[in-house]
Amino acid sequence: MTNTWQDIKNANLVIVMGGNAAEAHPCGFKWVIEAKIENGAKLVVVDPRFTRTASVADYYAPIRPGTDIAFLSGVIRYLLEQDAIQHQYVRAYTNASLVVKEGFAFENGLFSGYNEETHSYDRSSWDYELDEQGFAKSDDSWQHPRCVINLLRQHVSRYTPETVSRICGTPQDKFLHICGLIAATAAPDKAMTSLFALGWTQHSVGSQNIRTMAMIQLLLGNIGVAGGGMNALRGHSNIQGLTDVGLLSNLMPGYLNLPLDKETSLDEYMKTKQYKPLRPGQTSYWQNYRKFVVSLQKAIYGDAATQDNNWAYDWLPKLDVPMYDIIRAFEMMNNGQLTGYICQGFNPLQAFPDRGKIRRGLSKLKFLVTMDPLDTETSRFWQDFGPQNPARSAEIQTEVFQLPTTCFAEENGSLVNSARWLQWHWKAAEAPGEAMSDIWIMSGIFHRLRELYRKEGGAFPDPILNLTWKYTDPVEPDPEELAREMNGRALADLTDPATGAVLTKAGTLLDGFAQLRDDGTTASGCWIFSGSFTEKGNQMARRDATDPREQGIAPNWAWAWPANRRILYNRASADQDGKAWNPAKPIIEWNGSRWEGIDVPDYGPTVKPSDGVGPFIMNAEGMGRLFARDLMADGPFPEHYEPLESPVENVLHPKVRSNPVARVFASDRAAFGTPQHYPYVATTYRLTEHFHFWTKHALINAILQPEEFVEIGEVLAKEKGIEQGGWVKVSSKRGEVVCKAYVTKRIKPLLVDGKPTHVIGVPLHWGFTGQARKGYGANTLTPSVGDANTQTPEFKAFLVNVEKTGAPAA
Amino acid sequence: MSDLQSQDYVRRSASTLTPPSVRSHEDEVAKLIDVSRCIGCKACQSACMEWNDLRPEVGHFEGSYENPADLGPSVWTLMKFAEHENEQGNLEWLIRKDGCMHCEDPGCLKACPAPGAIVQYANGIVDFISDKCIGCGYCVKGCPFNIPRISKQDHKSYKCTLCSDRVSVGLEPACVKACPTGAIMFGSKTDMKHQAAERIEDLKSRGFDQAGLYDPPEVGGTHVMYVLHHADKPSLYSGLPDKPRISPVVGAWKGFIKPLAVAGIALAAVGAFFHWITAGPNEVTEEDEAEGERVLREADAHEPEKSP
Amino acid sequence: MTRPNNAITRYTAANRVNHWITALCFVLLTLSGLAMFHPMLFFLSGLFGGGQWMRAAHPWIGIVLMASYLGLIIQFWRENLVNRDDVAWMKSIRYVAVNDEEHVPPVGRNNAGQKMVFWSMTLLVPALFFSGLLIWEVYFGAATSIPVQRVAVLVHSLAAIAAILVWVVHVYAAIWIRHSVRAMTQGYVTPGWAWRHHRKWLWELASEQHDKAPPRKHP
Amino acid sequence: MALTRREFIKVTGLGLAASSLGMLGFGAAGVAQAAAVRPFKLTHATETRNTCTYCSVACGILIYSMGDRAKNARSNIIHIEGDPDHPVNRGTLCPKGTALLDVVHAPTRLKAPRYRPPGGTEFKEVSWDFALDRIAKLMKEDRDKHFIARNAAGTTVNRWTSTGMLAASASSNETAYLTWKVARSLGMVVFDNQARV
Repeated sequence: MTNTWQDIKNANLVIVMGGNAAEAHPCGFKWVIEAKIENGAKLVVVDPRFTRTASVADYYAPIRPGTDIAFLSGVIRYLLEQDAIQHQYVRAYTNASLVVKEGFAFENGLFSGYNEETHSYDRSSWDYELDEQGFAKSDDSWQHPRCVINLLRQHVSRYTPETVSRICGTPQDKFLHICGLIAATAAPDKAMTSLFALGWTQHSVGSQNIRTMAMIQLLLGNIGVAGGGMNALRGHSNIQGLTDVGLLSNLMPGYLNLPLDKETSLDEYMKTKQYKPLRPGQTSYWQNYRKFVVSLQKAIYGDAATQDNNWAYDWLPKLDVPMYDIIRAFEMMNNGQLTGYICQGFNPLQAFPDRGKIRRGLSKLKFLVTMDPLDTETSRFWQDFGPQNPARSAEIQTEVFQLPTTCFAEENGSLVNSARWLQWHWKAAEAPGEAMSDIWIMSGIFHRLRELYRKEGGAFPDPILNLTWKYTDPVEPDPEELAREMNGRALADLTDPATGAVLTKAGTLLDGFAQLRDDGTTASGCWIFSGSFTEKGNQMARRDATDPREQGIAPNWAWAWPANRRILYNRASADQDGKAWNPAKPIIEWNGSRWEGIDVPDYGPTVKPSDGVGPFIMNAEGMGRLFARDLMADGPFPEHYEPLESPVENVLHPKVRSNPVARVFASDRAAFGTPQHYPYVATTYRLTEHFHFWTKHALINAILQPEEFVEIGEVLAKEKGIEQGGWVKVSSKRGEVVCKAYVTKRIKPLLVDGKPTHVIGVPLHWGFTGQARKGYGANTLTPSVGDANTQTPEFKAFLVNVEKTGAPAA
Repeated sequence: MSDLQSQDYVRRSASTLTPPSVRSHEDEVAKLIDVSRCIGCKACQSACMEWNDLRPEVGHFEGSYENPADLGPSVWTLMKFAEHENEQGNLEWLIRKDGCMHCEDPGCLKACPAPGAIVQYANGIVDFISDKCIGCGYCVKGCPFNIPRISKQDHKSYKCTLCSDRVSVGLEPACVKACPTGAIMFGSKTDMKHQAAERIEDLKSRGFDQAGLYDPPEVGGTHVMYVLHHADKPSLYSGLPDKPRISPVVGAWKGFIKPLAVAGIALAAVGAFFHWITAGPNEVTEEDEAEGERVLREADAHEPEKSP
Repeated sequence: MTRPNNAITRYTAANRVNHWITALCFVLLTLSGLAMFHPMLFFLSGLFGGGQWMRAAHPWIGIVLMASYLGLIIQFWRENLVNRDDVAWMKSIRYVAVNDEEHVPPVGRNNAGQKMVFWSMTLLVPALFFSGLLIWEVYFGAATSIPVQRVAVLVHSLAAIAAILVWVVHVYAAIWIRHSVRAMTQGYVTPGWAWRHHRKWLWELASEQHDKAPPRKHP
Repeated sequence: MALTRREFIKVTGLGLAASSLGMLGFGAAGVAQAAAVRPFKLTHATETRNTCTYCSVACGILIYSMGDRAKNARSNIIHIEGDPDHPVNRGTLCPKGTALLDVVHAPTRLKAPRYRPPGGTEFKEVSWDFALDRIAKLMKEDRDKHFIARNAAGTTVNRWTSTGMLAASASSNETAYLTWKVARSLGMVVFDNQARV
């Protein structure tokens, strides 16, 4: 989220698309209701199903799963046609005026540089035309045919209301009504907020779904302002934190990239990181990248990381492929390339696409370790549970360790919420039985390994032997100590380079990442968390809920990264002169000598407005990008591609039907179904009564939604003779689910390219352990397809067939 | 007796005692359910089960999101879902939290034969006092909203207590506290009516001309009220009664028949007594005996061989 | 059992046992029913070990009553068939009330009043039984709709009140007409009793002695 | 109500049973409350502040446990409800959050390490030492066998691709950081979390 949960109440229009906020985030959704009641806001919902969010919406429109880009590109076209954009903002704060290189092109569904063999793009043409000093050329008059705004205008010109309706199945009048509501927020003092979640990410074009809305928000001047922003409603309680701390195959803490094979040295690595400003005078904050990397290495390897060994750069593993994500991991498993797998609080047998493939993969492992408070399906993948898990135990040679862990109530620590707040929590009771904390278990494994390497030697033991482990209790390090390590401290007296005066004494905890150095005198395990645990104490444990002007900032409640900033890009909430676009809800304003307001400025606190420094300080051009340059794998502009499994052709460019650079392994492609056999569009989702596969272990939640079912529209049900609450078999090319049918008015057939298209809803909560009734799990049906940029599986649009069937034998 | 004084009961089932009435200034409480803000998430149901330590059986999918399938002795509140297509052809998903309405004039209390098994506190809460409940099920018949349910385990009647245990220590009910969107609010009845009026105004501005408050006067008003977008048709919301009233059948039974019958029986007994006093017992006289013997003797004479 | 030599059997042992089972059930049901009917009388629940026990026992006693009363119907329905004498008896009810039986036409084994008791109970007991089943929460709580149960409970209470009124009349009559109680406890009446209250019956008995068991046989 | 029964006893120092109090006509409020309204169950429970474990709205919660943390008392969580001070949830919780108690006490909470040998049909309980020793041994065996110090081009890459790990998405940052340190020091690259699903 760029903004806070409470800030949603400042919106004038809330659009929920690509998510179901009321069901997935009820307590955050209260701020939508608050916006409606206190701010007179309207709520618009665009969703294949009439969801519980839609039940309180002012306006609802249906859409075919996987066609959001077409819808949103149509909105962009409408805004540009009607000139309903916030001109001042767009000109000053976005790259609308910058001129794109000659050679950039888009034809027949492909951008320039496509390589058909590797299914990837050479993205060199997707950039600005630079002048002699290396700065991007700009045409403020917007006359240049290759300036971004004109290229965009041209790109979206195909998305007329007729085309949008033809692709999405959304009736034109509903589409245009929503366009009108959105356009109204182009006024400088009006804001729209976009709330989305996995309904946008879980597509082969997931990243571009989000980008398209971000572009709309930039055109409307809604980024950085109160009640605006792009608000990704994240799933798990600390998925933000796990990402922040870099627990992804290609990341290190604080969004630093893990080195690639070709980056043979630290200097080589730095070349592609410390972005030079692309416009004169811009901040381009990533220029500090080296400080973050060196401080991280000092935190991890301590004294063993020295200038001489390049701060232990070689001890970092290097990547030969962009990502070892989950889809690749299970592909490797199926190919016999993985020996062991450790699932810490994770249930891939339920969570990952194509359940059959997951089960087959796990069966090929030599060993599997699960660490969980609950008895997960994954830890019992080898056991026969009937049709819901038809495993042949005797044939499965995997050794399985099921390790019991503590849960939230039994440990101290911090979690990062969707709004980037780090909140500390306290232990309330001991764990049951012999359950132990993940920290204890990870330490236990590590110490044993270290001991083995010390005794026996083995493959490259250096990083293992030199890992810092200076904790008071090495067996189970105190979370507070770990938090301090992430915050970072001075390793030597930090002096002012100009005066030589000591600014920070050696050993002191740092106040923020601005103090980090690249000379090995500072250590910080996660630079963006710097400031969370200072000499003043644990900032994450702060509990002052005071909220100036009740604008939804609460700056002294816990701590938010970066630098306790609550609204990202908040410089953009003020105009070029530093005055708030919306005088009623200013966030920061220029008072003549510095930026002041209710939030920490996302900007140099004393940088004058007249200096012309852009508000998007992490970007090299300092601007919001309507044209993404080479930073997206599948194009600098979003384009509508059909899901990999789709009932129709791509009406825009039949030859390029789906995302040409989506992640698809050959074996997975063979498991795609065709509309002839699988004529209906299915989409998976959560219900508000459950949280993924955990709450079926909680009796109350099992009572509230006890049994697996699918949602089918009345028209299709009638066609297929399916009764309310009757049994159906839903099948894809990958598997079948036998469950009950919820025949509903809330899903209506959509008229797509002249043909009625039926959508089937598949909630995903049931498995074969826990208190609820046994179920097959939605991932029995889903295809193994990854988004081109993030490899997120395409759970939200695929093909199935449905038939009436009898009740299974009890 | 101490019950009556301390708890400020204003009504007590099957009671021959008049509740103390001098403490008349206690604020009445009310729960306001604004269905236009309700997202049907069932947090209220969940909180109710958690706080009150209720765990009904894990059921089945029954063709809607309604789970469990019905209110029950351990299901004190239940979200009800109705898919309604309005005149414009647009879908409205009308979701309503069902449960005890805490009537000002409670039909359950009227019908209850067990003294003190159902009480109404001065704050308006209608509460079932389990140890006094005899499990007859009369409250079920008395309720105009079909709320109380009798347990098959202990044969006692159960329903929402409005978390009287929480309210008595100054907290709001569990469902109210949990409700993520503020669709359930709690406060004095006056404040809740005021809040409702604001909400109704907002709904009217959003095109719901018939928005209104459901506080049915037929049962003297309720301490659980609804803000409805279609207050003209409460029955759209999964059968919320348009005009709830204590059934006239129950009214007759618990109303005039009760005293009339007791009086009638007493009168009959008294009448008999006075008849005894005035007419006296009807004794067999010596003459009767003689006559009787004579008849038998004459009969015997016809059959002398049978005589003893 | 001592009895005078001239005793006439009015009720056989089977008759009496059946009657008193019925009577006991009826009294218990009246007590528990009234306890549940009017709060003033709820104290009667104490006789049953408290409200819950009373509520649980009442329907079971009802079943026994129904079965038992069926026995009474089988045993007594013939002698309670209405005839012309009953009309005449009713016409002279005012003489009945003041014990002036010389002005009351002679009646058979049962007079119209007794028949009315019999037939009203024959109507009321099944009405109570069936309406009772409908409101027997434990087993039939979900069998019918609540509106049906509401009517049932009304029918049940009205029928019960009627039955209690009939019962009051019945009991008082038994006390008022001296030695009636003995007829139902020891089974016999004296010829004088029969002469006074059921003259035709006495005549019948006398005439029937030709082919039937003598009336004075030990009951 | 001025005094609860409990307070009354405390104040007067009388160790009277509830029934005798009632008979004496004292402390009617407390007695009646106990007789009619269910006793408020949190009166002396220990309150601990925490964060809901499910989604990333990160609602503040209050965990109530039995026992005052005295040496001989083992805390048992009896109730969880929303933290009214929390700026986002303001005391509210969703149907999952309100039922957190049931996940803490789920019958399927794991209580001891369990092991399933190759081809086995059942789990058996094992000691922590057995489990961790065996895991470390298996990891080392595989790492020593498959660790890639240099790629085909001879560049130092120091990666281990044949054992992977999925990190928890509900564990704390501190756990995550420690896990990251351990995994990366081993050179592990098949390393992911739940961000996408």
